[in-house]
Amino acid sequence: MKGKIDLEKFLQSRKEVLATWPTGAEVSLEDGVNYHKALPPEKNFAVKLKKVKEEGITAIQPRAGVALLNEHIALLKYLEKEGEADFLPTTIDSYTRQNRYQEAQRGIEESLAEGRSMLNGFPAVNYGVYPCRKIIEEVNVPVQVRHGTPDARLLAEITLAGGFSSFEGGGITYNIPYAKEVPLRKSIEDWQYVDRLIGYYAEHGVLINRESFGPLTGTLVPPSITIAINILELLLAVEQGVKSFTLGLGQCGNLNQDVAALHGMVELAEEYLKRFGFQDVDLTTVFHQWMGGFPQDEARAFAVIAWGAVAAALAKANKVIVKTPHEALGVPTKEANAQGLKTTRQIVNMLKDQRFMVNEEYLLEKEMVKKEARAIVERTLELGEGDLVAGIERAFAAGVIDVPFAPSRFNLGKILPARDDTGAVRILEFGNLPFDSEIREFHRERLKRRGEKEGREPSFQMVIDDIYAIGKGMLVGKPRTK
Amino acid sequence: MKGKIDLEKFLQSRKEVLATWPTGAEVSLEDGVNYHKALPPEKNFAVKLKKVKEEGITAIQPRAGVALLNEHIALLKYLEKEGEADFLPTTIDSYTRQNRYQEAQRGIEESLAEGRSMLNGFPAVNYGVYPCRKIIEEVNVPVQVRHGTPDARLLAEITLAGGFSSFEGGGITYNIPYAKEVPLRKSIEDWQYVDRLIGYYAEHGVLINRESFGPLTGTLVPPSITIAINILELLLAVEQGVKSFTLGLGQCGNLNQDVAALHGMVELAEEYLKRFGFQDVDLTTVFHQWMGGFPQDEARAFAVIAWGAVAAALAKANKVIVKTPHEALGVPTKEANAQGLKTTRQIVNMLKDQRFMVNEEYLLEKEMVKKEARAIVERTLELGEGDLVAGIERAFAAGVIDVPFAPSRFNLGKILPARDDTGAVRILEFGNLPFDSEIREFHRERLKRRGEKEGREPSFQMVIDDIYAIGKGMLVGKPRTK
Amino acid sequence: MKEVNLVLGVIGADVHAIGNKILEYALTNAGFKVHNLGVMVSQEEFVKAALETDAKAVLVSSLYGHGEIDCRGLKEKFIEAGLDDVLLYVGGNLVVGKQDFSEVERKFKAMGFDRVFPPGTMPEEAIKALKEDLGLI
Amino acid sequence: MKEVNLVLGVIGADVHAIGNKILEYALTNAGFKVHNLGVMVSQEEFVKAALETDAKAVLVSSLYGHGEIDCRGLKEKFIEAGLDDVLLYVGGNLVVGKQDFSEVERKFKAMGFDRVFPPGTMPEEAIKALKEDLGLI
Repeated sequence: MKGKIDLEKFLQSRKEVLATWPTGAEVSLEDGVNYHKALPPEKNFAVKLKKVKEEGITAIQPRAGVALLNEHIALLKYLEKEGEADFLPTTIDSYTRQNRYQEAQRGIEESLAEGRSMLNGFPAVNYGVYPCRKIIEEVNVPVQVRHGTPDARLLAEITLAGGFSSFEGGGITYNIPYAKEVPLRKSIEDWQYVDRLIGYYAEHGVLINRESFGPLTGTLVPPSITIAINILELLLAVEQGVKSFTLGLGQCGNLNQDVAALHGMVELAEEYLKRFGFQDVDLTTVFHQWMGGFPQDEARAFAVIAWGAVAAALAKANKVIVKTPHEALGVPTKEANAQGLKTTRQIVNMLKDQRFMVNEEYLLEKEMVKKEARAIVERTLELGEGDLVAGIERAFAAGVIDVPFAPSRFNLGKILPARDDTGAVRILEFGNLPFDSEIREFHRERLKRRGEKEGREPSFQMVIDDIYAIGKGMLVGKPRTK
Repeated sequence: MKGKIDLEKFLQSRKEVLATWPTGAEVSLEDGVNYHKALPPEKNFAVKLKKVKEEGITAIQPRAGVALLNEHIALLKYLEKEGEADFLPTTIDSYTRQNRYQEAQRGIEESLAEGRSMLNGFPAVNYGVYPCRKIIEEVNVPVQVRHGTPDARLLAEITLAGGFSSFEGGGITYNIPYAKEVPLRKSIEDWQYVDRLIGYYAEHGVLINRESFGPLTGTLVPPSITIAINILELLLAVEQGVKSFTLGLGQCGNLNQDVAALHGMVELAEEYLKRFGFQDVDLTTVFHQWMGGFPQDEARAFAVIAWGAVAAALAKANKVIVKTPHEALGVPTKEANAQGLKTTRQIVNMLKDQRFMVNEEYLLEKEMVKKEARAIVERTLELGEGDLVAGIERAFAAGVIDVPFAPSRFNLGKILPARDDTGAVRILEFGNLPFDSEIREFHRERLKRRGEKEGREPSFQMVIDDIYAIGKGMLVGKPRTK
Repeated sequence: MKEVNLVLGVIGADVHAIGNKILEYALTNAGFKVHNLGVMVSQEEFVKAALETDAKAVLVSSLYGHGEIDCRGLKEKFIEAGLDDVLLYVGGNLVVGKQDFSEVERKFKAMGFDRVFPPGTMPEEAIKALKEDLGLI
Repeated sequence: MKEVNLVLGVIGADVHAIGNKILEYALTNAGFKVHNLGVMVSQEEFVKAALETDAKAVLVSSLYGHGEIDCRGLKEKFIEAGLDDVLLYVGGNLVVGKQDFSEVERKFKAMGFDRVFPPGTMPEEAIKALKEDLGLI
C-alpha cells in the first residue's frame, strides 16, 4: 500500500475537479468542516451508526431521490416521519452518475415543466452546496449520498460540503456494475480522491461514513466475490484516512448462506485491518434486501422484503437497505417506500432479541466463504506487488476477481453463478477465480445435487431460471415446461 | 381408554341429533359415503394432505366464511384462483357455533335484506346438506369446516354428508376457548360423537381429516399446554376410528421456540400413538400465523404474516393457516384474504428448500417442551385411572391443564404466561401445572433475565405489554413510559 | 375518587376473553369498581347487572362482527328499566368486514350508545372518556 | 428460418446488463442473428448498427426510468437514415414512478415505437411479437 495521497497533491487536483462544473466554485473545505461541526451529533451518520452497532439493533434506510429540491425534501421528510427511517438517503440520478450534468440540467427543467420527476434521482451537482444543506437542515436524521458514480469527485466535494455525512460507493463497486468503458485505474484513483477528501474531514475532526456497494450487479453474485471486493475497497479507503466504513452485502436468499456470509465478511475484514495495522476504524455492516427481480404483485413483494429483513435481523446487520412493494414497477411512490420501511421495521423489531443459532452448516458455509474470499484477496495482493491499485487492476484483467453479469468491459465476465438445491448461490463456471480443488469440489457437489433433483445438467438456462425465480415466486428456478 | 362407541348406541344418538333442526332430516350416512366416493380424490382433504406431507412442502389455507351461499362460493372461488389456496375453509358463524340456529337464520335474512354479510361465517346447519355439496362442487380443492363449536354433532353430520372432508376442533379446543358454561364432559362426549362419525366414514372407505385447534385462546399460550391438549384430542379421536389427524400449533413468535415446539409435538404424539397401539394414523401438522393482536397498518401486518410463514416453512409444517393484512380491523375483504395467501405463498415457496438448522438451543427447547407436555399428559392419564374423558375433566378441574385467558369456567385460569428476553413464551405463574423443579427453574431463569434487562419484576402489567406488543410493532412488550 | 360502579361484558355469542380481562384490570387500576360479566353476555344480563350494581356506565364489547345484531334494542331495554341515565359505551370490531369507522360510529350512536370505540382502542382511552363523561376530572 | 438481423441494446446512461444478456441469449436461441450493443447505447449507435447490420428490428431497453428523455427523437433519426421500415420495440421500466401502463404505451407509440412492453415482460413475448410482425409464423 502506498499510503495517503500527499496533501499538496490532493489540494492541487481539487482545483481541477471543482472547475468541472460551476457549482464547484461554491465548495470550501474550511466552510465544509465548520458546517459539519455546527450540526447536532444526531445528524452525523458515522456517530449514529456506531451507536446502532453498540446497541445491537438493525437500523433501516430507504432509497429515494427525485429531480426537484422541494419535492426531494418533502419525500425525505415523509420517509422520516411516516416510514420512521433511521437513516435517510439521497439517491443521485443516472446522468449525474455519468458526469452528464448538461443532461441532468435538462432533466431538472423537464421535471419543472412536466410537474413530475423526469430523473431517477436528485442531481446534487447541478444544485450545488446550499440546496444540499437545505436538505440536511430540513430532516432530523443523518443523510447519505447513494449513487453509482465511477468518478464521484465533484459529487463528493459538493455533497460533503453540503452536510451529507455518508457516501456510498467505491472504485470497484461503482465502476464494474455501473459503467461500460471506465478503466479500473481511473475509477479507483478517482475514489482514492473521495476517500482522501473524507480523510481530510477526519483530520479536521469531522467523521464521514464510507459505505461499499455490496450488491454489485444485484443478481446471484457469489458472496465470496462481494466480500473480497469489499475488503479491497475497505483497505483503499482506510489508507486514505477513512475512519468509519460499512461493509455491504446483498441478500442471496438462503438464510444460512446470507448470515454466514455477513459474519464471515466482518471476521475477514477485521483480520485484514489488523494485518495492515489499521486500528481505529469503526467497521459496520449493511445488508441489502434482495436486489434482483421482484414479483409484480405487492403482497408477494412484501414477502420478499420481509424475508430480507429477517436475514438482516437474524444476522444482526447494523443496517438494512429496504426495497418497496413497487420494486418490479420502477421508482416507487413515497407511500410504497414508507410501506417497505414499515414492513422492515416490524420484522427487525420483532426479531431484535432473537439471534441466528450457530449450527454446523453455518460454520461450514462461513469457513468456505472466508476461504474463497481470502484466496481472491491474497492473489490480488500478490499481483499488486505492493501496489494495491495495480493489483486490483491486474486481478480484474486476469479474472481473479470476476463479477457476474457486469456491464464493464474491464471485467472478464467468465464466471457463471447458479443456485444449489437449497437456494444458496454457488459457482457453476469458475472462469479464472483462484480457487483450489477443495473449493471447486464444494460448489460442484452442491450444484450436482440440484441437477439430480431437477434431472438436468446445470447450464445457462438454469441461471436464467434462477434470475427470474423470485419474481415468479420461487427461489430456486424451476425448469420450464415447454 | 374405553374404545370405539358401540355402533348401535351411536346410531341411536344420531336420531336425536338429527332431530334438533329441520335440515337434520336430509342426512343419510349411506348417501354421505356414496357422495364422498364419487368425488375426485383431489377434493379429499386427507388424501391431499398426505401427499403434501410426502412432498415435504407447506400448503397454505385461508379462513373465510360469509352468510349467503352464493357469496360464500364466490369468496372461496376467489381464494382458490387469486389466492392459490391449497386447501379451502368454510368458517362457520358464531351463532351456529353456539347452536343458536334461530339467530343464524335471522342473520341470513338480515344479510339478504342488507345486501352484505351480517354473520361472521357460513351457517351450514341452516343451509343443510345440498347447499354444502354445491360448495364442494364449485371449487377444485378440498374444503374444511372451521368453527369453534362445543357441540358440533349436527354441524358435522350435515357438512360431512355435504362433502366436506376435514373438520376442525375437539372436545377441549372447541370448548375451553369458545364457551363459558359448557362442561368438559359434555363437549368431549359430543366430540367423541363427531370422531365416531368420522370413524364410521373411515369404516366405509371414506377418509375424513380431523384437525385439532392449536392456537386455543390465541395469545401467549405456552406451547407445552397446546401440545398436551393436542395429544389428548388425538388419542380421543383415533380411539373413535379417525385415521387422518392434524396437530395444530399457534405461532408464539420466537423462531427457535416455534420450530422446537412443532417438532416436539410430532415426536411426542408419535410416541403416544405407538404406546397406545394406534399404527395406521396419518399424522400431519398445521401452524397458525400469529393469532393475537395485529398491527393496524397493513405493511406491518404483512410483516407479521410473513414471519409466521417463515416459521411454518422452516419448521416444515405441512400446512399453514394464513392471516390477512386486515386482521386488526375484523373480517377481511376477499382481496385482503388473497393478499395474505400470496405473501405466505411467496415465503413458503422461497423457503421450501431451506430448513431450520439443528442447534443446541433448539435441542434444549424441544427437550423442555416435550418434558412439560409429557408431565401434563401423564398426570391426566393417572387422574383418569383408565378413563381418558374423566382424566381430562379432572385435570382441568385440578389445573393440571390450564389455558391462559380462557373464557370457560371449567378452566382453572391460574397460570400466567409472559415472554422472556428472546420473545419465547414462558410461564410466570404456574398455577397447578404438574411441573417439577427443573422445569420451573428453566422458566423462572428465562423470565428473570428479561426482568433484569427491563429493570422490573415480572407482573400482570408485563403480560399486558406482551399482549399488545406485536400490534405495536414489537415482540417483547416494553414497559410503558408514563 | 368515590366508588363508581361499572358493568363490563362481551355481548352475544362472542367469546373473546382477553381484551375483557385486560379492560377489567385497567379499569380497576384506574379506581373504578368493575362488575365484569365476562363473555357471552345477553342484553338482559347487562340490564340486570346495571340495576343491581347501580352502575354509572356499561361498557359493551363485541369483537366478532355480530355487534350490530347483538346490540340492537339494548338502549330501549335500558330505558324500559329506568336506566336512561346510565352511560352506554360500545367498542371492538363491531361489524363484519372493513367499514369506514365514522359510518359505524353513526350507526351505533343512532342505536343509543354514548360512545363508540374503534378496533385497537387502548384501555386508557376508555378511561379518559369515562372520567370526562362522569365529571371525574 | 432465414437469417434475420436484430439490434439489441440498453439506451442512455442505463447500465442494467442482466436482462440484456438474457434477451440476447433467448433471441439467439430463437434463431435470430443478434447484434447486441450492450448497455449505455446512444441513439446514434442504434442507428449506425441498424444500418450496418441491415437489421429488421431494433429492440431498445430502458430500466432506469429515463426512457422518456432517452428515446425522444429516435424514430426521427431512423427516418432520416432511411430506416423507416425497421421495426422499433421498446420495453422495461420506461418512466419514473408507477404509471398506468396504457398511458406509457400511448406515449411511446406516439414517439414512433411499434411495440411497447411493460416491466416484467418475458423474452418469449418479445419473440412472439417479432415473429408476428416479421411474418415469420
